[in-house]
Amino acid sequence: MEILISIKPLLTVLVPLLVIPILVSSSQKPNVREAWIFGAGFVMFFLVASMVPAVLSGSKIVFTLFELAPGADIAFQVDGLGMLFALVAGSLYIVTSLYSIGYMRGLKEHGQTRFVSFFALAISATMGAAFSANLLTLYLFYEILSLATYPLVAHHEDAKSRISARRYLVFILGTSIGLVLPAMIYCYHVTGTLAFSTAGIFAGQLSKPAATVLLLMFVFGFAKAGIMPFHSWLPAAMVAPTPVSALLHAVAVVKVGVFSIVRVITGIFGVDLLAHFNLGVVVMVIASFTIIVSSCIALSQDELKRRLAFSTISQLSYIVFGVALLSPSGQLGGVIHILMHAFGKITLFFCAGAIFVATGKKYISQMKGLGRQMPVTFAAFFIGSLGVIGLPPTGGFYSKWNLILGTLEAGQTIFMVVLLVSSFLNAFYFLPIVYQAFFGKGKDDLSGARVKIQEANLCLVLPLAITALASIGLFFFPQMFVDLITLGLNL
Amino acid sequence: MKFFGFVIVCLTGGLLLYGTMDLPDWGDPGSPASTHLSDYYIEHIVEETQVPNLVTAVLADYRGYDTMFETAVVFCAGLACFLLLRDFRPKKDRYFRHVPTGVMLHFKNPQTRLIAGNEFEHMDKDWVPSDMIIKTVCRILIPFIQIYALYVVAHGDFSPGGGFQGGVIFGSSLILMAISYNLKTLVKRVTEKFLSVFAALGVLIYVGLGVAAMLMGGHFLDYGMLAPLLPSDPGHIRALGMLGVEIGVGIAVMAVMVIIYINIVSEGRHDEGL
Amino acid sequence: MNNMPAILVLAPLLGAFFACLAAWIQKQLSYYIALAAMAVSCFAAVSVLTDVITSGTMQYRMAGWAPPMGIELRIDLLNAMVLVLISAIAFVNLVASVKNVEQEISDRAPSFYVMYLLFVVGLLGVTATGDLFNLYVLIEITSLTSYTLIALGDKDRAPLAALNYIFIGVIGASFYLLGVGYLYITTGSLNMADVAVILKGIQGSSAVLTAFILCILGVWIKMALFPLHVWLPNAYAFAPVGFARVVAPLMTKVMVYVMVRLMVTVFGLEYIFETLNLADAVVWLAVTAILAGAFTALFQKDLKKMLAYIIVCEIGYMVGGAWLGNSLGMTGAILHILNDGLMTFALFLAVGNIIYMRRQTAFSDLSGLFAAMPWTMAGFVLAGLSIIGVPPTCGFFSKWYLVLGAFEAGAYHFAAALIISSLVCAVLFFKVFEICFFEADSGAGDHNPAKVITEAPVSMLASLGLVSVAIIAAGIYAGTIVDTIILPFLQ
Amino acid sequence: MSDILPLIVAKYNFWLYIILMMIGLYAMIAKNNLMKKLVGMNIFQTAIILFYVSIGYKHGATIPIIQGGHGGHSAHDAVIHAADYINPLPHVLMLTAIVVSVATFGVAMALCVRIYQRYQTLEEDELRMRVSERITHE
Repeated sequence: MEILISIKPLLTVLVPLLVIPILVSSSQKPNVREAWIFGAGFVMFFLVASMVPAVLSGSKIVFTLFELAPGADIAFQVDGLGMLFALVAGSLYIVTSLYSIGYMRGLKEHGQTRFVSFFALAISATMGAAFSANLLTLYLFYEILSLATYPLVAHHEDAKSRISARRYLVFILGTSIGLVLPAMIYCYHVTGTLAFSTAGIFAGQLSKPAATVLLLMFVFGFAKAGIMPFHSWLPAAMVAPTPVSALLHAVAVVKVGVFSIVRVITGIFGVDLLAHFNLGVVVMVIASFTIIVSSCIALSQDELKRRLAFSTISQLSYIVFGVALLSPSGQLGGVIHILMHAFGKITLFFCAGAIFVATGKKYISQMKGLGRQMPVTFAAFFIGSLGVIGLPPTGGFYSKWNLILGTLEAGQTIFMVVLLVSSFLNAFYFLPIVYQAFFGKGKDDLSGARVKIQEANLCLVLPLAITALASIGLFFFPQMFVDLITLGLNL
Repeated sequence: MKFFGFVIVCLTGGLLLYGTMDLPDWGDPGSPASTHLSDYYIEHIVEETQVPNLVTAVLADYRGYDTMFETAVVFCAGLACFLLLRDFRPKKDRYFRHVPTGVMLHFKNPQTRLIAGNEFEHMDKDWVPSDMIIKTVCRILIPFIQIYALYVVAHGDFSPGGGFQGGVIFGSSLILMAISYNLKTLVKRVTEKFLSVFAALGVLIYVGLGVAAMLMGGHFLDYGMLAPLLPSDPGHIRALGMLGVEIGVGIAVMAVMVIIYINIVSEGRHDEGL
Repeated sequence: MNNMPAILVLAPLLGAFFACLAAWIQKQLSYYIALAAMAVSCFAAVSVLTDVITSGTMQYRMAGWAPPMGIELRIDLLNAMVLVLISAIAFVNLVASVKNVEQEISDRAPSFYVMYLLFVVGLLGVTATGDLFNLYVLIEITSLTSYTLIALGDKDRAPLAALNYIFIGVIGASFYLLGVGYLYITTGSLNMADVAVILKGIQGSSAVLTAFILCILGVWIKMALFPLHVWLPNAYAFAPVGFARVVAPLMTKVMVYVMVRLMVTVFGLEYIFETLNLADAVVWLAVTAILAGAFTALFQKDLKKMLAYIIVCEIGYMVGGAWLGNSLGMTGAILHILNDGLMTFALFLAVGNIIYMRRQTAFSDLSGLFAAMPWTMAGFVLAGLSIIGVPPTCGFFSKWYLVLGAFEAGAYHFAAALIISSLVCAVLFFKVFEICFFEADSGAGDHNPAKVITEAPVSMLASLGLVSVAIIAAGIYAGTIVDTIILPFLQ
Repeated sequence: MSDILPLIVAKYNFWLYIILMMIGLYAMIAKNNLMKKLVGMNIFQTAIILFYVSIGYKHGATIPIIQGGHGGHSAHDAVIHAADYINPLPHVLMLTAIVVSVATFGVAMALCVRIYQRYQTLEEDELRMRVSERITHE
């Protein structure tokens, strides 16, 4: 494998960071401010994209920033896995920026400059996490991301957001300091390195009980992944403005949590070690539990964003589940679900936000018949649902397919049942919404009069249409991403 | 608290006594303390500095750096008393005595002024007429005390004495004046500005000598380097340097003693008090 | 001959007396003299540090006498670093505090500056000296000045707090003096290096043990290690803020330095960890200190008090780290001297700004601060995160070494205490952040919900900004600091 | 017992000073009146000073002022024996320590005056009461 030294990963992280002072100084001129955001978004995306060919050709791009101690430095590395994640986050950032303009202006939110600044900080941290070369760097960006999203969750500055923000912080910061930090330092103490390597870093220095404890500390410690019982921050964090929920709580933040777990399983422990101790099953049990229980909870939620949140929790566990299968197809299915779920879920959140801006409705029970008023939105919602459930013609099908294949490969037939059951549950909590929206009768249109089409403004509709179409596109062209994952995980 | 204190005292005392077990006997000429540095000082000081009083030599030369900070500590104490207690607000209740008649006047408003010139005297509330005998004796004594103080400073090199001792004696002569007459008499003669300038100046003489040595190319406080500046034979130069330093110390200590006294007895008002 | 080590101490000393004289001419002059003196000292400290890094330990013979006879300044990597820290903080604080001093003690500001300079002289002298008794004299200068300056604070309670501090401080200093007495009786010398050589031959002596215990106890009292900390919270909370800012970060840190110096240079680590069996007990004491400090801080209702207890907690970090008995722990402790100095300074700078604008620091007075003083709060948040130990702030990296050292020594209770205190600090700081963020400023009035920015003067903000940058820089370059300063020192 | 007695006799100076020190320390901790505490502090420090000074003593030696050392040339004439003079160093150190203790005492006195001005008492329990009264009043 060829190793290239390049400053590009650092630049990718720095671009959104450097644009923050400009955003702050142009707070009186919203248009200028928004232009800068797009500029930064595109520059960042092109930087990421420019590294794709190199990564696809099997090279690895590295850049070391600072050395703390041997084996533990602040360093970047771009491999297939990180590239996949960076592509997802980078492309969706641009779309979300467009969406948030429509949303924030549509609702005349306060503190928009603060909002976009911390948004940029959050995306910078996400990129950093994607390109981390070792656990220390990953932890660094993980923490920055936690703190950058705090003001976003607390955006409304009222009692409800105060409680939610507090819960968010207690779970995220508490677990990362209380579990990940000691586990990480212990790893360093044992091995003297924290750099990711597909063979794992332990090389037989770990007994089974120690490995189990460490693994559990990591899996629960990265609470952004929403593994139960550390999931309840996510529904609470839905008080944030919808763009935050969309990008951060469907894509960036939660996926960083899952991504960290994937990194730990594949890069720190290594597949062989876990297979040797048979620890994959432990993680799978935890993930399965989360999948089923949160799906059931999602069924009972009436607030759309909360239902989406619980759905997210269960979908995140798919990824963890897939990686913990330790079989090639399972890992492929799990990791590619990062991509597929991101596009599906962000579409759903965009729709929820668009509905709220256009009609002020938050609850599913109020949405009967709304599909005739907002056909584009609900069509997108339908596509997004299909993606999350895992039905063709959306990319979600591809990941679900591989996951099920993986369970068969690993010989874990019981867990296949889990996947199937949860898919049914997914269908149960999404499809009725769409059905009711198009064919149900709301209170207002008892008269049967023809409803006027009344979509939200273009800034809102365009992004959700784009992501919905992308979701379908991924069904037909997943090959590049499959290659990235295969390279990244050495499958 | 009493029991707690007792326990602490017992523990500390026990530790200290335990420590004495391995200490050399009292007055043992062979103990490390009496041989290692001590022998060097006793045998080499006169040769190196021409100062027969070893304590002065070690104090002002070998450990002159320590002594400089010691003087700074004294300065600190004076400044601390000033900072903590000095009160510039005039006192509300004031008493005046009409000197020819001995009548006392009590003013409750600080703004009130007396027009008559020298006939009135600002008084303490619990004023007692000063005793003739005490006044006279002190008046005679104070100059002698002060001369003695100067002698102690100047003779620190050869006999017991030095800047600290001399300074304290000088300061106490001034305090004696305040006690035998009253505080106002002292404050009138030795103003606050005078004292504070002298306190700083005294330490400054010390540090200045050291810096001068440094400017002449030596180490800080290396009096030997002052030879070109002082009219003396090179052998004596360290002794002269020490004398200069002792004078500085004396000035500072004298001023600070008086500052502390004045501030504490008058609660910072500099008008009434002992 | 390089006179820089002497100049470093003498510049503020001379400055103090000139400032005292100048005050009789023009009050303002004394401030500028103080500023100039500190600038010179700062410059000298930096030049000494670079010299020591390039050409090794510096010795400066006071009055030209060779070491055991005369007093020497002995500056190696450790104290060079601490000297830079002290002079830099003292200088920056002088810039930042001029307005606070005007506000709090306007009528005797010149005397304040004189005292302030003498305090700094004491700290610098303590750090630079190579003589045990000289150390005592200089400790007394710092103590005497700090008693006085603390008493200038809160009119009602500061004198009492200061008097308590005197009693305990005198006991501490006297213990140290007694310890030096025992050392002198057994070795006949006062020079640290000389004493260390002689001590190697008489390690079994009960007198040496007593001397060691007395010295260390004395230093512990002065640094306020739990349970000898009772004087600290009141003293620091009631002190005038211009002084609290410099005494809080520096006084305890310098005492930790003295402890490290006594352990490493005078008594020798071999003696402490191999001949004596105290290390375990001391680490447990440190654990208690950390937990007690952190949990007592939870119950405080005033920002200054809370910070004071956090200092108590941080002292536990350093003492525990130094007594772990391995070089990682010692590295962490030494690094934490630097880092904690910076963090505490930044926190108190922010507190000073708040006091300047609001006069009060009770939690109930902090509402709406994020809106009113965004820059001050940005610095405060950064310092708070550093105390919590979030990367890339410097607090994380010293914690890293401390936990690593704890693992290596098998002191898992110490590692646990560090993690728990981080969590408690997170609770503490986010409690404050919440109050400042969510609760609207009652003073601003309801009719004017638009946020009025009432920031502190530029000089104060610039200082805070500078220290914030230093916090990040110390974090990023933690590896460099360890490699160039701490590890060479320990070898 | 027979071992300890000669030990005490040989080092009785230390024992005396330690007892004195402990008296001072006890007063500092246990006394209620601030002035008494200050007096205890002084006793404590004075005991340390005595402790140090006693280190300097040597059997059969005199004060450390060299006989006939004045004048520069006479030093060469008479050979100086270290055993004839006591150790000057502890005296030097204690001169410093005395000054420090005086300075500390001065500052402490000034603080006492301040406290008395404010609270009209120097008894610790009463002070505590008045401070807490003041806080509850607010």
